[in-house]
Amino acid sequence: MNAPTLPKLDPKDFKSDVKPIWCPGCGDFGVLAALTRASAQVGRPPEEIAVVSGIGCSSRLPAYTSAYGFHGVHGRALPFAIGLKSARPDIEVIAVGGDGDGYSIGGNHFLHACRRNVDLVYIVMDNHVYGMTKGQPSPTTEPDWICNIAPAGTGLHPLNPMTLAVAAGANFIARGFTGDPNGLARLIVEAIAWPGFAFIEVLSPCVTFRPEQKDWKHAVHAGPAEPLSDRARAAAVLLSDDGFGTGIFFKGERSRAHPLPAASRTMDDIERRFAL
Amino acid sequence: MNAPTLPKLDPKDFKSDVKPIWCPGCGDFGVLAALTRASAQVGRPPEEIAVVSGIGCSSRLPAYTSAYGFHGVHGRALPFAIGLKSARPDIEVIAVGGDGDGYSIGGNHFLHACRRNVDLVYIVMDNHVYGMTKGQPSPTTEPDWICNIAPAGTGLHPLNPMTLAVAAGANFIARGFTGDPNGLARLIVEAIAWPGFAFIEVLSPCVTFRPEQKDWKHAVHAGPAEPLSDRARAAAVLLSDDGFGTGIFFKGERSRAHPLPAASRTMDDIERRFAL
Amino acid sequence: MSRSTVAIALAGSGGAGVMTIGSMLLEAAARSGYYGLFSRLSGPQVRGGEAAALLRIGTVAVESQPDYYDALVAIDWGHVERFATEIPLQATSLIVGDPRMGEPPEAMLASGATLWKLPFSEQAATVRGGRPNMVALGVVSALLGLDPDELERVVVAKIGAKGEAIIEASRAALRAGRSLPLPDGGALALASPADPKPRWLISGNEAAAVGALRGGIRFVAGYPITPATEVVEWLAPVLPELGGTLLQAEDELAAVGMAVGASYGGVPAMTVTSGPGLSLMVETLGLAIAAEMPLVLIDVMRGGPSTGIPTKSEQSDLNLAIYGTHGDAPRLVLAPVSIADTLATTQWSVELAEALQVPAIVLSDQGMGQTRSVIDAPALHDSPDSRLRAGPLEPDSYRRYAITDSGISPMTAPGDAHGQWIGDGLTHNERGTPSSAAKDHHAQLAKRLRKLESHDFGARWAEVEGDGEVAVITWGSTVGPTREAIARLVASGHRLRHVAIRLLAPLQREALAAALRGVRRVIVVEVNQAGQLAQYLRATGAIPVPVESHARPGPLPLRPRELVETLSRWCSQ
Amino acid sequence: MSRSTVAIALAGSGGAGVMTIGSMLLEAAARSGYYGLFSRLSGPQVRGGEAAALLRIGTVAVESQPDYYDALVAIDWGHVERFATEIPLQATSLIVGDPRMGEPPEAMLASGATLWKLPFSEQAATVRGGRPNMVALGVVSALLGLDPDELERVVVAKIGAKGEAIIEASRAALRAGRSLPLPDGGALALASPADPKPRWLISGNEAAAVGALRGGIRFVAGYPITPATEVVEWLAPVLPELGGTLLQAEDELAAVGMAVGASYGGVPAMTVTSGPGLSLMVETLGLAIAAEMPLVLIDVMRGGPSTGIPTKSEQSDLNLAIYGTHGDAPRLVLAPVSIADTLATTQWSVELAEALQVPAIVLSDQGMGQTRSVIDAPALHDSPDSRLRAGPLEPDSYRRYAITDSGISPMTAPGDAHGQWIGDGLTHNERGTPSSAAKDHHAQLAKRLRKLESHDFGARWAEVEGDGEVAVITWGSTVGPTREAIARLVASGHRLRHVAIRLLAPLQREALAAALRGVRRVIVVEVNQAGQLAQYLRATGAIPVPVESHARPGPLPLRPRELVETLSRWCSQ
Ligand SMILES: Cc1ncc(C[n+]2csc(CCOP(=O)(O)OP(=O)(O)O)c2C)c(N)n1
Ligand SMILES: Cc1ncc(C[n+]2csc(CCOP(=O)(O)OP(=O)(O)O)c2C)c(N)n1
Ligand code: SF4
Ligand code: SF4
Ligand SMILES: [Mg+2]
Ligand SMILES: [Mg+2]
Repeated sequence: MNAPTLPKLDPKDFKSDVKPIWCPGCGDFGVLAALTRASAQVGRPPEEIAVVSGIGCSSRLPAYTSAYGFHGVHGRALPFAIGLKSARPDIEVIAVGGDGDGYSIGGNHFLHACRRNVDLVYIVMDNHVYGMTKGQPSPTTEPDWICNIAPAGTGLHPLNPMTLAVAAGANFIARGFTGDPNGLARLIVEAIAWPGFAFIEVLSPCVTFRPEQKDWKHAVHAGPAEPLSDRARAAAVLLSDDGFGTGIFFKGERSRAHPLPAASRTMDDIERRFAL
Repeated sequence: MNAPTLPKLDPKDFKSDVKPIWCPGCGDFGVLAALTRASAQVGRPPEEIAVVSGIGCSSRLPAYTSAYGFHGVHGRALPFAIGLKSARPDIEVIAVGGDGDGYSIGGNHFLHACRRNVDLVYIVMDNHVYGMTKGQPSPTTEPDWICNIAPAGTGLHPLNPMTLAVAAGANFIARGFTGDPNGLARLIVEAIAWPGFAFIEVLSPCVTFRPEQKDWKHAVHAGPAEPLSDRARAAAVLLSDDGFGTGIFFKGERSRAHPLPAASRTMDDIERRFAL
Repeated sequence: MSRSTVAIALAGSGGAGVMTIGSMLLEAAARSGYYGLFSRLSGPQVRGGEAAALLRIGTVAVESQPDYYDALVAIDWGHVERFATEIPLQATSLIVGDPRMGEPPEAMLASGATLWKLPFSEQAATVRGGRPNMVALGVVSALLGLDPDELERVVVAKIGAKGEAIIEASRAALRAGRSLPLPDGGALALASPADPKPRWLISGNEAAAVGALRGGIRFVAGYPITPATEVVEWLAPVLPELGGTLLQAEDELAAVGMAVGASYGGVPAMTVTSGPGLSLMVETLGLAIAAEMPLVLIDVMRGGPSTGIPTKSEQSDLNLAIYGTHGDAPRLVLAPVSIADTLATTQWSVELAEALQVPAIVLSDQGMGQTRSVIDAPALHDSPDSRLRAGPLEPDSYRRYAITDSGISPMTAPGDAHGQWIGDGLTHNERGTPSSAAKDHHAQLAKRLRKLESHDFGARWAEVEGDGEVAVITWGSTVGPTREAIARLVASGHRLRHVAIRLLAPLQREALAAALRGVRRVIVVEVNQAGQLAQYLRATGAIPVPVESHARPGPLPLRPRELVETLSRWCSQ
Repeated sequence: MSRSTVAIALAGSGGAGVMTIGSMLLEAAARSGYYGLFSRLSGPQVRGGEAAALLRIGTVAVESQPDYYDALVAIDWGHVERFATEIPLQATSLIVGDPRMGEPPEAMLASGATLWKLPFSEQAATVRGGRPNMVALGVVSALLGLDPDELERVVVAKIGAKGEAIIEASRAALRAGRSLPLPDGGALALASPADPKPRWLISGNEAAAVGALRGGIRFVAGYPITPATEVVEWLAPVLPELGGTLLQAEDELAAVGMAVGASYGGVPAMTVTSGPGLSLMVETLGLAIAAEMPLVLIDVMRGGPSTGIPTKSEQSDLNLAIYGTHGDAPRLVLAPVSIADTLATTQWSVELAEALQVPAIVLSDQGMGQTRSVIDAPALHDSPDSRLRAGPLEPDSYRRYAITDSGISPMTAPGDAHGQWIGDGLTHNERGTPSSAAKDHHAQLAKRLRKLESHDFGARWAEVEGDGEVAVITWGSTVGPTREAIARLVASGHRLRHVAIRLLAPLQREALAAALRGVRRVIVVEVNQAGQLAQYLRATGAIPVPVESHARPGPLPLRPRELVETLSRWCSQ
């Protein structure tokens, strides 16, 4: 795949000329930076990459890359990514989006993508809020966060997406922080290399609706020294985790989904069964 | 609620005269028996109970009871149940359905019902197959089970619904077996009594499309002696579970959702803010 | 006198084996050179319960359910009365039953049909391992005058795997049946078939699957739903053999999303569902329309609304197919005019979806999808790739949504150098970049409408037959019975035109006007409550005379006699 | 000469504070006795970027965007050119800007408007803590001749919480603005308002929320979506105060499901969304129709299809509202004819949904929903419970879907003894038990149609105004501009009728025919591509003359002058 004649790639080869609509200081800039750096490192040209997303501030990311891609409907990035990767296993498929897109309306596809273990990377820019619709709680929002739609807080148990991923069968699970785009880029490179469904939860502050998240830079710390490979242990670790450890938490043993089979029969063959 | 003048209730008070469409020997008969027994034990009359479901063989259950209820659309039993219970906290709401209904198309509502922790009981009749549509794999189907739509098996990681429930915040998690309707009835009674969202996964054989499940009666065994109350430990136990232990696995500390607030203002009051 | 068509219903409890003998009978008739239809009835139980095999066999192609059954043959009478409205009988019909198995239901005897009692079970008992259904098959084959050797060959082929003893028992039971006295002296004997052309035995659902493959579909995602599941189940083992992929999705939202993803990858893609699934898919359908993604969506319609009657037929999803999704979102909607046509129409849908970069919805229904039919073998022909693919590109030159006269813009796929584009459901400019400018919104909306309105769909938009100043318009599964009704009316001196519309959207206004030139009155025949096609035709303003409607809901199929009555009354108004 | 209406656009970069002064201006005008509209423009950025406050103020109720803005006042010119099509100017308009902040865009100067340069920033700098936007507010208030004391009271009330120093600075900046020379000698001065009636200042989204509460809604589930979120956000603190419940669902599938569940519990229930959410809801909408569940669904329409233009208006969800879901599924569809009417129409929708046991879809749009308007205070009146509740019941007697003449069957709720029933989307009999019998299917379909078709909706189905042999039909947000256009045409000697349809489905065919009696020509005006209402009216066959259509997509609002041109040309054809 990596034609040896390819010129060396630079992160800026993976940036488009479309100006992000993001607020100045939005965490998602860091993810864009990390993704373009990781892509340059992986070494496949932009036309062999597809970045697909749902709807939300974070889901605007594909247009800011020079790759192929799709900005679809809210919550459905993963089915699109799975269809694309299954039909075109030769393309590097990266799904991206927000916590609302991925864990609220898209929660079911997330579970089933973990089970299905198609060889793609899913990056969630988690800011514990719906940014695009101007500040409602997402599944990862703290139960006591006050906003217009939940004037007394939601009172709900925040979702623990990494635990769900390990329980549902994801094959690579990591947490990154947009304040450290190089670290995040390294996670993305490893996720691409690892077979099966790789999930990266990224702490990506919303400076507009959750300005207190600017403090996340003080809260993050190194996660596990070594990724776990036992699901039960990983689940227990993740359930008692403080939510700010970064690094790779889990690497599973599931193998890469099979490439497309070559055609082995003709239509003529197949239709013969109907002939009288 | 339990008016002392109520005549003693009998399981048959909770049965309707509608003849089940189920195949002879279907596991779901045992769930119906358990539910009517449990209802009689709880002691609330049928008109104070609502049994709601989605679509599938198992989801036909509401009409076979004499309670209120709803046989809605595929996968949406839980939103309906949550809306009903939130609007009418005085009614006992029991959601029922199958593994396809609850974990495939309805998977997202399952996750979010666990988080939301509304005080209701959710009973899934898991037969590891889509019975109603005549034999396709569900999320809990073994990866090597052969059928028309998956002639080489799905190869997919089966979902572990009880682990998901514990990770997502369910407050009561148990497994029952339809071959033991009395044991199952006891679980249902406890689930009703426990505050918050109570989830009962029921092994309920499909004798028609999974005849080998008749052997489940030999596989089931007693589960944990005492329910756990620590989510991380419960998740680890459930992830290494063989899938056949019955009993209560987890009881959480989350409290019952608040009853409806009493009206504290009038419309007149509220509208005043618009007046110039 | 021998007949050119005969209709037989075989009934009994689940387990009595009526479906088995029904399919043997059809296959034997087919191999003897006849055409035919075979559909199934069953009770509400998931498995078991009452069942009936409905057959219509003829010397020429059969495309409609019969007016009446010439014979109802029951192995036993357990709850067969529940089928009374679905197995209409008349005074000339025959009810054949085993007196040991009880009395035929009142509702059925009320037709005045002749009751002929035959000892199926007793006769079966004379053979070791003999079963009453095989005895009944012997009786029926004799009634129809089918070649006993052909029938035995079919029986042997179908149960061959079960071993010699069972084959022998079946053969003997069959003969025992044939030896019973014929009830009515050969009144049901079929005329000899014409010289048989090469033919296929296929269901509408299978025909849709084959048509999709011929059209080039190599990716399918679906979620099980009655009565569409078989399309996907049939494709499951076949697609990998053709280098394609099939995924069972977690729900219909995912299924349609996966198909759009594969289509973005450059691979013709399809999803298959029934009404409830189509309802769930309309959001992503709108995305595919806005982002101009080729996509085929088969809807095998059933009784609606909501869960409705999953196992029975209706034509009530037309509104949703044409109007489903928010915003202005023109798309292709097609309906096969017969089971045989399901293959060609599905194939054409793939070609059109690819050529026009738009979703094509194919409306089949339970009746067409789950009925097995003998059809003339379709010539083998695979469609060429009709997607307009961009040639080699200069850097920074590609505009995915370039405004063109045709409304069609060349398309790239991942891997094509310098062809990168980001699909988007947001209003966008020619490059695909989001824009909320009125000029971009108008230009792209107009482009998407233009590519549909200006395409030359040729003559395949409809089947236009007959002449006269009154016209009947039909679609889908109402075409067959209407054809038959019109043939009878014409035979009795009426003059009627028949327009069976295959391409429902975009409506071919000019071609339709031409087909109706000189017509004074128009009636639209369909199986739904609202008269959905009639309303749609009125909405378009394409029909110069007032559009009248003969519409009634399912689940009963339209029968020619119902139409003969309606149309002859209508013609003489 | 003073004017009865004036239109002002205030523009600048995000942070310049144009929205603040826009809302102060509107409130000061309102408190001085004027009517007015206030809407907002902003760039594609999530926050910040260019912004504009659009105001129209008048001595009588204002229900339409203006033809042109009389003045565009810019604090600075950062990307204001992007609003060129949304802030139309003409030669008589005034562009007011601060020369220090750059030059006005060419696109805007091309209108021929007079440029008046004022040193907002310099003037602001003369006041400690003074801001240019307050200076501009002073200028504009002087231009319009607004009472300075009223304005100061509003300013003080709005920024009171920020402390005395800021209040003082604002006041001083305001006065500094008022002291600048007026550019055109009072040409924009407003006439004195009539004696003010009690009035409200409210947005369409708020009016919908209040109408729902008045109608009796006590359960709301929603999922955030622009431009509908504010309805739910406004209700969030209020519903618990009224003993009700509000849930933010995980998606729209859940939101509508929760609402149906609450409605089953006997509590009037609602969900609120925009196009993409409505697309996701149509499966459960069909369930609610089949199971006869009262339900209110508000769709605040935006540009479509797909994600479209989320922040701008269009009337393109009509098709989906009328036809969305598989199967035959008649429902109520209503559209308010003005922002003020949003309250009453939503309230009526609750009454109708409850009385007819069917979902009612209320079609608002971004323009109506997010525009703040000064309206006459609606009289306080809460709706009575209109659900037909079953009285005390005998055991085993209750038939939930009893066939009645009206099509309405008494309903019970959990807790009612002997009233148990199982709601079902499967075709069912009178008890609610699943049935696939044609007679049950036909009877229940007919019942559900009958209850809608035979209900007496009275005179509220539409606003019918004027006479003449030509008629204009409108709905929703096209009503206001059409009214204004017709008034002008009538003033110039034309005779036109105007029918603004509030109840879109079921269409009141007889009342509509009566309203159009004697009419020779009919044109339907709407903001979508296909002419969706025109097509629907044709489909119903209710209009005796050919239905003509003036339709064009959003996102630009319809302005009276566009219609005056179209209609005067049309009238003289
Ligand atoms: C079907 C549908 N429902 C709702 C919306 C409105 N919507 C757009 S983005 C969004 C949430 C975004 O939150 P998240 O995914 O966390 O992204 P963020 O903006 O925080 O990056 C919602 C609810 C939509 N576009 N489509
Ligand atoms: C939207 C929608 N999609 C698909 C179906 C078809 N369908 C009916 S039941 C069912 C699966 C049932 O499986 P499960 O929930 O496990 O129930 P079981 O029959 O096994 O008890 C499916 C796919 C449907 N009714 N609606
Ligand atoms: S609103 Fe929040 S998430 Fe959205 S762009 Fe701004 S900072 Fe980022
Ligand atoms: S098909 Fe299976 S699940 Fe359905 S009724 Fe029969 S045994 Fe039960
Ligand atoms: Mg977010
Ligand atoms: Mg199941």
